[in-house]
Amino acid sequence: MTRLPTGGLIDRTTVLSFTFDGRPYAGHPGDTLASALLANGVHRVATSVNRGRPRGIMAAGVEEASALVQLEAPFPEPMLSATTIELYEGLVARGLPGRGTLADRPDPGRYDAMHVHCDVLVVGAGPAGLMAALTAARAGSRVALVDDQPMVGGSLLGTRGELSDWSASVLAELTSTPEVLVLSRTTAFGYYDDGFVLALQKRTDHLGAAAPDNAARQRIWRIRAKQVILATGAHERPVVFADNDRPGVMLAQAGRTYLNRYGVLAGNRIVVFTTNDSAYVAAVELAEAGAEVTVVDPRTDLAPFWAAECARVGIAVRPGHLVTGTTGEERVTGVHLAAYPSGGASATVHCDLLLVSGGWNPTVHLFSQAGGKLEYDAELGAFLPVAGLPGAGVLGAGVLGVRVSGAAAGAVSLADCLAGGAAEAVAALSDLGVAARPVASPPVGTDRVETAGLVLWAAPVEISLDGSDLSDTRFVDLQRDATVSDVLRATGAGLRSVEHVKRYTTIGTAHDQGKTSGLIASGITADALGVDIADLGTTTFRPPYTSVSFAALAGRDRGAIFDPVRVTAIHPWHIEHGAQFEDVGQWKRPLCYPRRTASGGLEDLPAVVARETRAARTGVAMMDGSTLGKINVQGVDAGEFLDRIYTNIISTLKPGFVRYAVMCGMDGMILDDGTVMRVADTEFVLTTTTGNAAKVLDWLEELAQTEWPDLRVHLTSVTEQWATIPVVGPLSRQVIAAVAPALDVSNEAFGFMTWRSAKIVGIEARICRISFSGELAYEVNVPSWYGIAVWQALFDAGQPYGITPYGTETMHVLRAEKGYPIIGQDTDGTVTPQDLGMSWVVSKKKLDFVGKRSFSRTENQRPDRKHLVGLLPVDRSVLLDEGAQVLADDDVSQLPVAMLGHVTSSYRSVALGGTFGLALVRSGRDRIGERLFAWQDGEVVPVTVTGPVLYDQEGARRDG
Amino acid sequence: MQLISCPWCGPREEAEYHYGGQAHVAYPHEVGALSDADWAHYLFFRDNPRGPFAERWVHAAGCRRWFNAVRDTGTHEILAVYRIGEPQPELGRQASR
Amino acid sequence: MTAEHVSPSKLPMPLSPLDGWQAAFDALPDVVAVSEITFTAQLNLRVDPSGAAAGAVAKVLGSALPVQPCTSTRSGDFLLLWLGPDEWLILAPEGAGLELETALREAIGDGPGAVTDVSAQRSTLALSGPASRELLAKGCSIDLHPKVSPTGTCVQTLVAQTGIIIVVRDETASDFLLLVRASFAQYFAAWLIDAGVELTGGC
Amino acid sequence: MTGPTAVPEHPEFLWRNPEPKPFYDIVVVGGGGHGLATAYYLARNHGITNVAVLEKGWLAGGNMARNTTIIRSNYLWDESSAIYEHSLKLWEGLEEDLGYPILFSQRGVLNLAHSLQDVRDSVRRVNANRLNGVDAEWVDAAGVKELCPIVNISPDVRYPVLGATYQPRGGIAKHDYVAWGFARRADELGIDLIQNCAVTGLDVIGGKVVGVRTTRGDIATGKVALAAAGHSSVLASMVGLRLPIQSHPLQGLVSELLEPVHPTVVMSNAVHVYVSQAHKGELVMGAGIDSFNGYGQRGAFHIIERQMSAALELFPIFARAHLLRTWAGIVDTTPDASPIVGLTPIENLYLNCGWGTGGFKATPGVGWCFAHTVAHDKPHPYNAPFTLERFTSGALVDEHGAAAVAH
Repeated sequence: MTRLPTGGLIDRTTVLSFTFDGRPYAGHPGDTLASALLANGVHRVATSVNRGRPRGIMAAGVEEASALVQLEAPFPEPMLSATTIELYEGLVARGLPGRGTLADRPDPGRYDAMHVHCDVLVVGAGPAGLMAALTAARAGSRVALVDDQPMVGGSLLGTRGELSDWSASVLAELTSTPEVLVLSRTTAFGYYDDGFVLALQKRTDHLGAAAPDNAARQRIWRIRAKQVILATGAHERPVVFADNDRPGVMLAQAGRTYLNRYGVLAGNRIVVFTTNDSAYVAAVELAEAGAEVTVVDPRTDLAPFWAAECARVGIAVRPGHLVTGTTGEERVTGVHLAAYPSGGASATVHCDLLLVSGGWNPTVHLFSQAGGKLEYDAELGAFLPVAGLPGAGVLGAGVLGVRVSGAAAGAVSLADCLAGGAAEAVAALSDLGVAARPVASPPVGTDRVETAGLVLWAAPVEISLDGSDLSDTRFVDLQRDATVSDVLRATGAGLRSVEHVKRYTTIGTAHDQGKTSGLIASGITADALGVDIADLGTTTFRPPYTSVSFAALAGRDRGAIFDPVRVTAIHPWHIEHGAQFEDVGQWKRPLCYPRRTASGGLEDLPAVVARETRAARTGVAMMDGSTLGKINVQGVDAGEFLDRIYTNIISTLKPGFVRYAVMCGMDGMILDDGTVMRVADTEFVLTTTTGNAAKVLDWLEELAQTEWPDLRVHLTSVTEQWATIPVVGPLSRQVIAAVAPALDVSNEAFGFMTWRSAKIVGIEARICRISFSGELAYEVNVPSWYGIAVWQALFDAGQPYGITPYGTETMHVLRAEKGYPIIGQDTDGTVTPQDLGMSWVVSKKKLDFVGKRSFSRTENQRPDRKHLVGLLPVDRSVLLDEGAQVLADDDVSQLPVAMLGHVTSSYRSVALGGTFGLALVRSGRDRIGERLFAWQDGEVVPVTVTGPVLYDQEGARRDG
Repeated sequence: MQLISCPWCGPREEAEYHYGGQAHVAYPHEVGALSDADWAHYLFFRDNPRGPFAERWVHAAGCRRWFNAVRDTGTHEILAVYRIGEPQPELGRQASR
Repeated sequence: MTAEHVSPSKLPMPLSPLDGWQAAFDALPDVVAVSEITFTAQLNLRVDPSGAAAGAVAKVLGSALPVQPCTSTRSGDFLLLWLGPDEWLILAPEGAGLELETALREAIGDGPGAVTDVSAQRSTLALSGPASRELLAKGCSIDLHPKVSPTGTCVQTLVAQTGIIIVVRDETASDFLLLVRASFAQYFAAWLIDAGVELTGGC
Repeated sequence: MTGPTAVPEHPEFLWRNPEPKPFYDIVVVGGGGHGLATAYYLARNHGITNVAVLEKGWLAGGNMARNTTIIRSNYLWDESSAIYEHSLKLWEGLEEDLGYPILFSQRGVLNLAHSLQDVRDSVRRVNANRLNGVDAEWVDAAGVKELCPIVNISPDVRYPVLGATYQPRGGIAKHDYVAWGFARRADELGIDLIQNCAVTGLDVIGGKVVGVRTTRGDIATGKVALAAAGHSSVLASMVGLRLPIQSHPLQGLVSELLEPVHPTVVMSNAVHVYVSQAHKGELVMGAGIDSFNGYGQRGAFHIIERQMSAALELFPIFARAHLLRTWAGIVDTTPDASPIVGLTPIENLYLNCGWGTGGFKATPGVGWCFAHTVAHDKPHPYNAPFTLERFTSGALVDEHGAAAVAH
């Protein structure tokens, strides 16, 4: 065991059992999986993806590039970093050989999202972030502070309790301040436009199987901030050398964090290889904890303070040296040293832990995503934010700014981080017009950074590599098994851009997205090309900063509430009466109402449709047409407006009358059709097709507001205001007469294409004599609160006549028998009214209307455009496929075959005594009577071309 | 997600709006007199600059009003919003990067 | 029951879009209360607020129309919601719609404007309780903080996948009116109930 | 390299990095897939090698680096299926032709249908494809499940899968490998690939283009071929040419490496998802186009969130897969969702743009045809219908109206 008897921010009173790679272990609350494994002496946790090399734990946070695991319990989750999994009772995990495994069963977890608004968002609750948040909170601002750890403190958590009392007091003050939201276990993973930051909160993962069922496991916080302060710290970066991937090779700060935060001494004989002063504190603390420590530092001008400290605790220091390689298999057993810069191997030092520090990379991901500019700092060997992004300003939204403070801005000392956090908050508040004073920094000791660090990407190589050496073990990207040689191969191949090198080598594309490898790859590339890394730059910092599960992003928009189910007022009746439904856009519409058959089964669709159509053609039937879009149009210019919209004239329509109308787009193609009812001189009600309701209203509003603002016309959606019930069939008059005794339903008094007001069961109804079936029909419109009552009344009144409810399929058959097109089925956005044979609906008198000019284009004038025609299979028992292609010839031996068009609608018809179809066919109206062939899935069906109207061509039935 | 300022309702999330393309493309007078080419240009040809672009939006989920905006298509930053009928404001800005 | 048995004097029972949902609303945690307010009269009013008819309209309504965007005005039994620069939604007591529609149409006369009965177009929900803002924040991007959205605020926006009108009836009681198109009402109700599975009352 | 996720190594040498010469017979503007393929076929098919490809950034760093690599040819209209099928046939021999492991994997493409109208449109397209010599079949929901067992075909979901069109010869390829394969061959044949070279102007004298101004100096040339995808409008505007094109962000995303679960390519227009599992094991997905014009190479996050919801409706087992990286490209869309490939009103200036979401799959096909167009000053029969003039005559090739299948 490597757990020390005391120390750390873990709860030693509670023991958590967990399983890793099939073996049982124990840890404590406060542990990560990584710290618990190290406490149990487990260093090797994974296997590299391509080369099968043992891999261990190299970090203590999200920058981990090596220790990838698969969670198995309580629920499988692929590819997580062991350093970011909080330990819980019953955790089962295994090390990954590069690829994760998805569960084969549904995820029982809940996920949700929450919007939050604030004046100041602080990302990162380290010293800079705490100071920024406190400064903003004391100024009375609305503050959100997010941090990915379960407790605040950031880098302080890896120290021997530095400022821990202060951190606790700041947290206490923040959480007790109104208008301050502190979110722990929350990673801000993306900056989007205008102060919009997305953050993922892991809310119950640390509870394991004990997580409450009703709690969202993870939550996406959608944070809209006026000012964003990024106090995201920095990631230590390694130095690349041979066999730098062995378990037991770790970042220096990670070694210190495991010691101080988790009470784990990760090795007993430790080599600390550093190019800068920051790792010395780790060396000293580890030595004081009982380890035998050797420091290897390529610099020769060592800081006197640290030299003295090392001497004090018995650390051997090897200045002017560096690590060029390691030994060991499952765990590092020793390091090779060489003199620097002269080269030449000098010694091998035995060890069981190698800590490495090559300097620090400020965490600039969010800043870069916000559009912030980065500049290379040669002294730090890192890209730093040039300045904040103040005042990008959304109109009317207040000032929006993005600032960076603390180590993310390149601050090195704790004192600078603290002061910087407060200063950035003051500046941010000032941009918001809030005068604030920085809160006072807590007292800290003098930071012991005395000597400039050495920027070193990779240890020089002992042997010359020609760039194709597959035995190279100097890993730049551990997860991708990509080495220095790979980078050199890329530059040798002619590549000059870091983006190309990234793609050639795959460096930076793995789970860690190159947090520790990206800059090093740039550095090695720059050196190889002999250019300045400042000019070469880095690859892009794409969101998300850390990986986010698909389910978290989907949130609650899943299953039953994935997308709205729109229903009509009469919907409960349809359910009660066994309707089968069809999705039409977001609506559920009854497709048909199957009945029980004598044998106890359900009628199949052809049987239902035969029964329903027969009722409509010979008796009476009714359907729920409420999904039709309805638009109330009012204003003295309403008629003029509609004249411009529709292809036919509307203004001549008289109150009390109804007209069928077609509208086109500017391109002259049919957009929609429906009826126009004139309610009064200055008031109309239009209907649209179900699927186009929103589109048509938007289109009319666009024209009314932007093209013709001079017209006095107002549009209001009344789609849900009215329940619409067509009552169809030769006996429909009797039914209407029964429910509306005061209404004269005679053809003379209530003619075709007129409408009347009448009371039905006491409810004011608008009844239109319109027909989409060719039969005598009435369309009953009532306020939708009374939809079911009136439907029921009609149903009851129709019982003596065998009234039959019908669905969309029967509706389609009835209209197709009459050659009435369905927009979107018989048209596809390339069809004009003339193509449908509906020139009669296109006004010749009107000077202009939407789409008119397009009719005279060359293409519209072609005689061989496709026309809507009817098709009768020669064998009337054969049902054409909707979508069958129409051919002039049945010889299809030579591909490609010229196609004349396609079957748009096809049904079995009781009324027609067989099957029939509608089709769009090139020069179709000139081919009436011809024999053509429908080709469907290899079958050739001979058909005869007819006009589109196949039933009651003389229109004798509409008046009953 | 962008914030777009409706001239009436103020800043709202982009999801509340529908995009309407280039602004100030008037329906031509006397369309019957237009050549096919001129009509095609009205129908299908729109500016597509990188940089400031006067365009139309409608606050579809809000007040349903159409309005105009000048937005930098390179940075997505909205430089001005103005109501239908108001002239396009002069902007001293240069095109984006 | 057949048609001839219906007494003409007795109107059938109207059904609201969320008929049958109250039990599910009642099962929500105590930190929110949701109920459907049924059968209020609702009129969509279009009028030029600076035009001649505006005064006559104000007389009918007992109050000037709110012209500040995203606000509402209470006038006796009427609630006047700003929907657009020349558009309002008037909420009136059950049964008052026809009379009010007639009066408003008279007030507008031949001038520009429109009055449309939309009583059944939307379902109206009352939402209150300490967690009501948290509940809405799960799907709504509007800042409903009392300082930003005080009593009287009326916004049209999106909650999850549906359009909505949110009226702040009482900022301190966290009391909201929510109006959703009737065909979306059951979706929205299902969404609310699902959102209520985990409510803390905090946030 | 070995291991389950290993993909073939790139070659030891890719291309030179030449300085621009003062004159080229042909300058291709845009070093993406289309530009590189055009250059390659100019040399290979027409023997024209005094050619420069000018790229403002790094080769194939635009949409070529940002697409979801789906390859198929099952478009509705004759004109579209002809050029895409020509392309698919070239894909089938491309690895050999280029001598580069482009990892073309003909794993089949499924386009799901979720409504009865989807079914009609799908059947229509399948029949048209077959009569055009394009492999296509209609499969029912059970058939979908057989081809891709992880698709949820339960009838109880919001938009049940009613079936799909299936093109067995469709699939995916590895985009960098494709672009680099063209680039390497073009370079070998003597074509200069010039990076970090932005075009700042086009010199036109007497209605003829004669030169290109660039950030790396002026270049005289006999012909200019524009192949700059989302940036075409900006380039065309340099010579006062207006295009019926709007540039929009289109986002894509990728997951971590996962054990194989998804053997094919699934696209669903109704719920706006298309997804495949790439060679190393990552799930690659695309979303819908952002509505607004934008050159910012970033889109709105709610598009991604909505796409994840849709993906989980179809593939519940993706719940705990992780989003690793998102990005956006700039797609140039036309009013009829078909490209513009051909001559322009300016002599010796040629245009290839407007591919919307279809550009990657067309790469070899359009390279072939565009090279022909430039070399002969006359469209190849396959791109002859895709003129700029069609917007005037009305002879559109309306792919979105008809088939409603993007990407």
